[in-house]
Amino acid sequence: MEYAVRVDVTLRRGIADPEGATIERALPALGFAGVHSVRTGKAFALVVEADSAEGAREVAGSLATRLLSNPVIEDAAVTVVGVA
Amino acid sequence: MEYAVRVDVTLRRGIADPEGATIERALPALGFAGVHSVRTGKAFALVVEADSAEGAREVAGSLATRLLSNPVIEDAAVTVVGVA
Amino acid sequence: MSDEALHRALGLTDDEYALVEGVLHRAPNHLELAMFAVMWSEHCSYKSSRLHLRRLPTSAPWVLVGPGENAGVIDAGDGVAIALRIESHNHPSAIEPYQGAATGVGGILRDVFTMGARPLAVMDPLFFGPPDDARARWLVEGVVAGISGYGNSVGVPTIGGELTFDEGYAQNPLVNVLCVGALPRERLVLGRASGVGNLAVLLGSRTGRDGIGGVSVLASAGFSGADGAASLDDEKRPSVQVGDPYEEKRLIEACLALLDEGLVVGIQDLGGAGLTCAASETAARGGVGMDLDVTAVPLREAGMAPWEVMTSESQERMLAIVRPEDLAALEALCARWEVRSAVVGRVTAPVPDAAGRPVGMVRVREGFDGPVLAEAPAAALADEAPLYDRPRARPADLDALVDDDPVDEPAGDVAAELLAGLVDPAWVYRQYDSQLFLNTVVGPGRDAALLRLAGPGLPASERGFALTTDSNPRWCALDPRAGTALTLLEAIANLACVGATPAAVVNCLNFGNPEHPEVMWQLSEAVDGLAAACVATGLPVIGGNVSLYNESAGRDIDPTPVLGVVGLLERLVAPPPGWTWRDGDTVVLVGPREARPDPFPLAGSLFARRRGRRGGRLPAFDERALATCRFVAGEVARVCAGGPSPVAAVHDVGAGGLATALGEMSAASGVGLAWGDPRGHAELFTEAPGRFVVATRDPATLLDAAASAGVEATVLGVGAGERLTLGEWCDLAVADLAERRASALSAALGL
Amino acid sequence: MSRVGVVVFPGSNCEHDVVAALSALGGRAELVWHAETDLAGYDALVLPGGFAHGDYLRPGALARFSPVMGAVAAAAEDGRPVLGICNGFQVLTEAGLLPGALQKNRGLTFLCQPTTLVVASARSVLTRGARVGQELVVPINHFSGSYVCDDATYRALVEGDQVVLRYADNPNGSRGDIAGIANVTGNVVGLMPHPERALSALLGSADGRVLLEGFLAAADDAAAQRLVTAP
Ligand SMILES: Nc1ncnc2c1ncn2[C@@H]1O[C@H](COP(=O)(O)OP(=O)(O)O)[C@@H](O)[C@H]1O
Ligand SMILES: [Mg+2]
Repeated sequence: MEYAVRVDVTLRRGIADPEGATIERALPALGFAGVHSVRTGKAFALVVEADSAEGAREVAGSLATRLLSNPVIEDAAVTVVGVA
Repeated sequence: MEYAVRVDVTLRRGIADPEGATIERALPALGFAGVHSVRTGKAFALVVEADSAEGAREVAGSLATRLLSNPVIEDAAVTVVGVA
Repeated sequence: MSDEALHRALGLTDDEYALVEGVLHRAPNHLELAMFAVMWSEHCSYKSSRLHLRRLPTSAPWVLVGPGENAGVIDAGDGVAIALRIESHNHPSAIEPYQGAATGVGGILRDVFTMGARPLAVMDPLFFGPPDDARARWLVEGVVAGISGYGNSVGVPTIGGELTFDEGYAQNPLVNVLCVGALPRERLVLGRASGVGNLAVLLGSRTGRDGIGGVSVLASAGFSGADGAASLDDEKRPSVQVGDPYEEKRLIEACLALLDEGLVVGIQDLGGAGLTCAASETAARGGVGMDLDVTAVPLREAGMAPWEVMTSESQERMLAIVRPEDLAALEALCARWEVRSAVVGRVTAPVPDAAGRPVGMVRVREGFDGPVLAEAPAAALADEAPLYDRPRARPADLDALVDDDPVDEPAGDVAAELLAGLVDPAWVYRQYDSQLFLNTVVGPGRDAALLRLAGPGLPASERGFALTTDSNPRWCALDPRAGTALTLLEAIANLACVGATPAAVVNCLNFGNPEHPEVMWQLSEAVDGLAAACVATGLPVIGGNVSLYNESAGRDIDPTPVLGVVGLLERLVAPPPGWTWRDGDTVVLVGPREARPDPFPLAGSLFARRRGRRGGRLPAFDERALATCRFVAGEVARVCAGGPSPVAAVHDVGAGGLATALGEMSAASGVGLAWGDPRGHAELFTEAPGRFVVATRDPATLLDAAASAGVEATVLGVGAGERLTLGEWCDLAVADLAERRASALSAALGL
Repeated sequence: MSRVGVVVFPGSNCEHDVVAALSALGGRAELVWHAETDLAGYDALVLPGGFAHGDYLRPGALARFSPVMGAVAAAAEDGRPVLGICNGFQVLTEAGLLPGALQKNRGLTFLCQPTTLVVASARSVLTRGARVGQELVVPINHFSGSYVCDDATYRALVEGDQVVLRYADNPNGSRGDIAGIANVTGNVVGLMPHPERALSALLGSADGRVLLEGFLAAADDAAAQRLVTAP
């Protein structure tokens, strides 16, 4: 079976996010005064061949921590979106 | 009210995704043979002050198309995750 | 945990704790303990190496600022001064290669613009494990991307470096960064607080829980008997520093503008040990005290404890000392550059100690006039860490190693060996902006980088300066004293290739665990070797950095002193000769053909190392080689000044020996050479610095000039054809040389 | 003589180089801070290279909202020469003053290296002094220099003679080897290579001169034109 999976990689709490902070600083001038706490992250969409959704989650989880993120500064979350 | 919102920015269909392609090429060597169709994107988490979830979605939607994505090459999707 | 266990967990020994009590005449509280722990760490206090570093010669008439300040500064002529500094970011880069390397660049830039100099260029000596390993590749790609990402974006070109692969660095890569800056002489400032009542203003980023390394044990549940590390909750885990080149760029522009306008009386970057270090160093240098309001520090995260604020290593911050009447102007200028500024303290008068001597005190308060949370003499924090003369012992296995001379190593396939030595690091340096400021005459990829002495805000000048970084762990493992001296010679030879006369040295001493007597012996020997070579060449050491505890799986790295040397040119109006010879050029070896007393030994060579042979004896520092360097530098300088010289191409004989130098030049030229009589593989691969391959269209003049300078010169042949032929030993197509050289690195990295 | 304004965003870094280069060619160039909203005093504008606003989000994404950009658009509209170099090109596309977008290089690394450019049109304010087909060695220095646009835009660019420079050997995956484009009227030009870095043999190439000299001539023309039409 083929599963559509998404992996979200976000900076761990406490880790500085200069990109998010810079975007946030620019917002008032653009008229978005009521927006704050901007954090940036990466998202990956992939298709995983596996016997079950659980299997797909496992493969993607290992991929997420080994390749798509550096656990020292990032958290990775895996969502099995459905059958591809 | 403050709403937690996420904005997902993905490359438009037909626009090359060299990053996704590079990850995909590296996968077999790492033992991830059954993974393919990797696409990369960006995700933003933000907090929006608004009267309603609908209001928050609107603000974030305008932010997403005006600033967070470049419509020439990217699509943006807004999700109101909940009350912050 | 008990307070006793606490100081150990913070990295202070029982004796050091007793010293702190002696300084304070009481037991330190936890905040004070944290401040002493970071300031007396190896990283900040150089407590294991300082005694040795004192043996380095540091003065020369042209030295404006020697070691001890944030960067060394020399007079470069025409009213321009050059600031130079080197540092390591080895351990952070092993954990998070991108950010580790990026923040290494950020830190070294701050050391340079702190002096009032605009950072003009960076160099990055890098050492990794063999690239056939996935982790090594991850490190290489991450480190290079980090230097590229930060350096390019902050707007400082990276103009050279080194790239070494060796299994000794597999677990412990070395990431050193050097920065050079230039300033109009009169803008020179020192990191000094003065003027009682002046304000301490923190500029730049907010403070977060970044890089609160060793002291993070303080986070462990109020020291209530719980075991430190294990009970660290996730939320408070010490975090990796993230660099923000955009913040740094604005900080550079704002600080240089503040200095131009005379709005600060002293300024200092925040590096290791953060605010504690900046406050105690500026106060100690100025002989004054400083009160800091810990609640005035802008924070990135809520709920930070005073010890966290005082020891945070958040990046992109500076501490400026400002007269109160200049504060408004400073704030306006910072606002223009969108740089945050906050008054966090003020300069206080020294107070008499028990013996009546004035002592500047650093006091941490809660509110400007609020309760004092910590109080300690600035000088005790900054300068009075105990100095250790740690036991030294010559490694027991060294004799056996030295006896295992690779003289008997058979030639093998010389052509294959030559090809294996051709690696162009272009994949690395293409990722670096190497041209900003329109002053790069020779960028990365040749023997040394060569720049015009020009940059924004500098007085006009036709002068030039050159930079190189060099190291040779293969030599230093065999004989750290001779190896380090020869490394300096190699650097001088590299500078000679672009016509520069060496002017000053900085060093980054990357060594293993100083608690191993063998490592301390290596360090001490290396320092003596450098000192002797500096005396022999008349060069001052104007700065340095020591990185210890570099070990992989319990094995210390080979001693890796990295030298950065800056050289000067009086006139730079034409590019120096490159590596390329033309059809018909005569190719000459300039310098002694028998480079070592023992003809052509292979000890310490790349050739021997590739065959697993690490032993043998190194030659001594050779005065003839120095004379050769001077001769070549003089000829090339004439070319750069727009004058005539018989030199049409030049390259020094470095790693990989004569075979590699000829291979590189022939590949760059696209023109071959037939050299009839190499005396064997040892002559082709022997390594001894201070020899050059020179191509000339006027061999008679070149040979005459060499002879009258007392320099040996041997004609090897005439550039021609499409093959590089070295006697019976090797016959290769020039196109194959070029192809191998161009693709070797990406192939090795699997790209 | 004309006055050229070189716009400085926080994070720009080639502004001093551009001023030095234009001055070396006899032009009169001055830095203009991005908060400026009145550019009436300038006959031509340059958006220099660098990392405006840190290049956060996307190169040019935040810079396009800098206060100065309204006046830049007005200058473009009234026909004054506007040149975006590297990051400046990225800003111009984000601002919609030039079509298309610039994506990460094909090889996913930053590239700093000499490139050979082929002049594809001599109709723009940058290439008016050059010959179509002429080869110029000019360095690139970018991470996001791969030009992308949809088919219709590409056709329009080609048909409108708006492609001004192409790479002889495409380093970054740009569509149609595009290194630089102009707007329909040829007064707004963006290019990824850095002509100011190719001003003398001492620095490796002098091929950027013909481009910047053309631009200065266009600025002089604009100044003369403005004198004539000034109220
Ligand atoms: N990590 C790096 N970053 C930038 N430039 C590098 C790097 N490694 C090597 N280079 C450049 O490549 C060239 C060759 O380096 P190297 O072989 O160490 O020179 P040499 O043997 O003459 O000291 C030099 O110009 C050097 O600056
Ligand atoms: Mg060399």
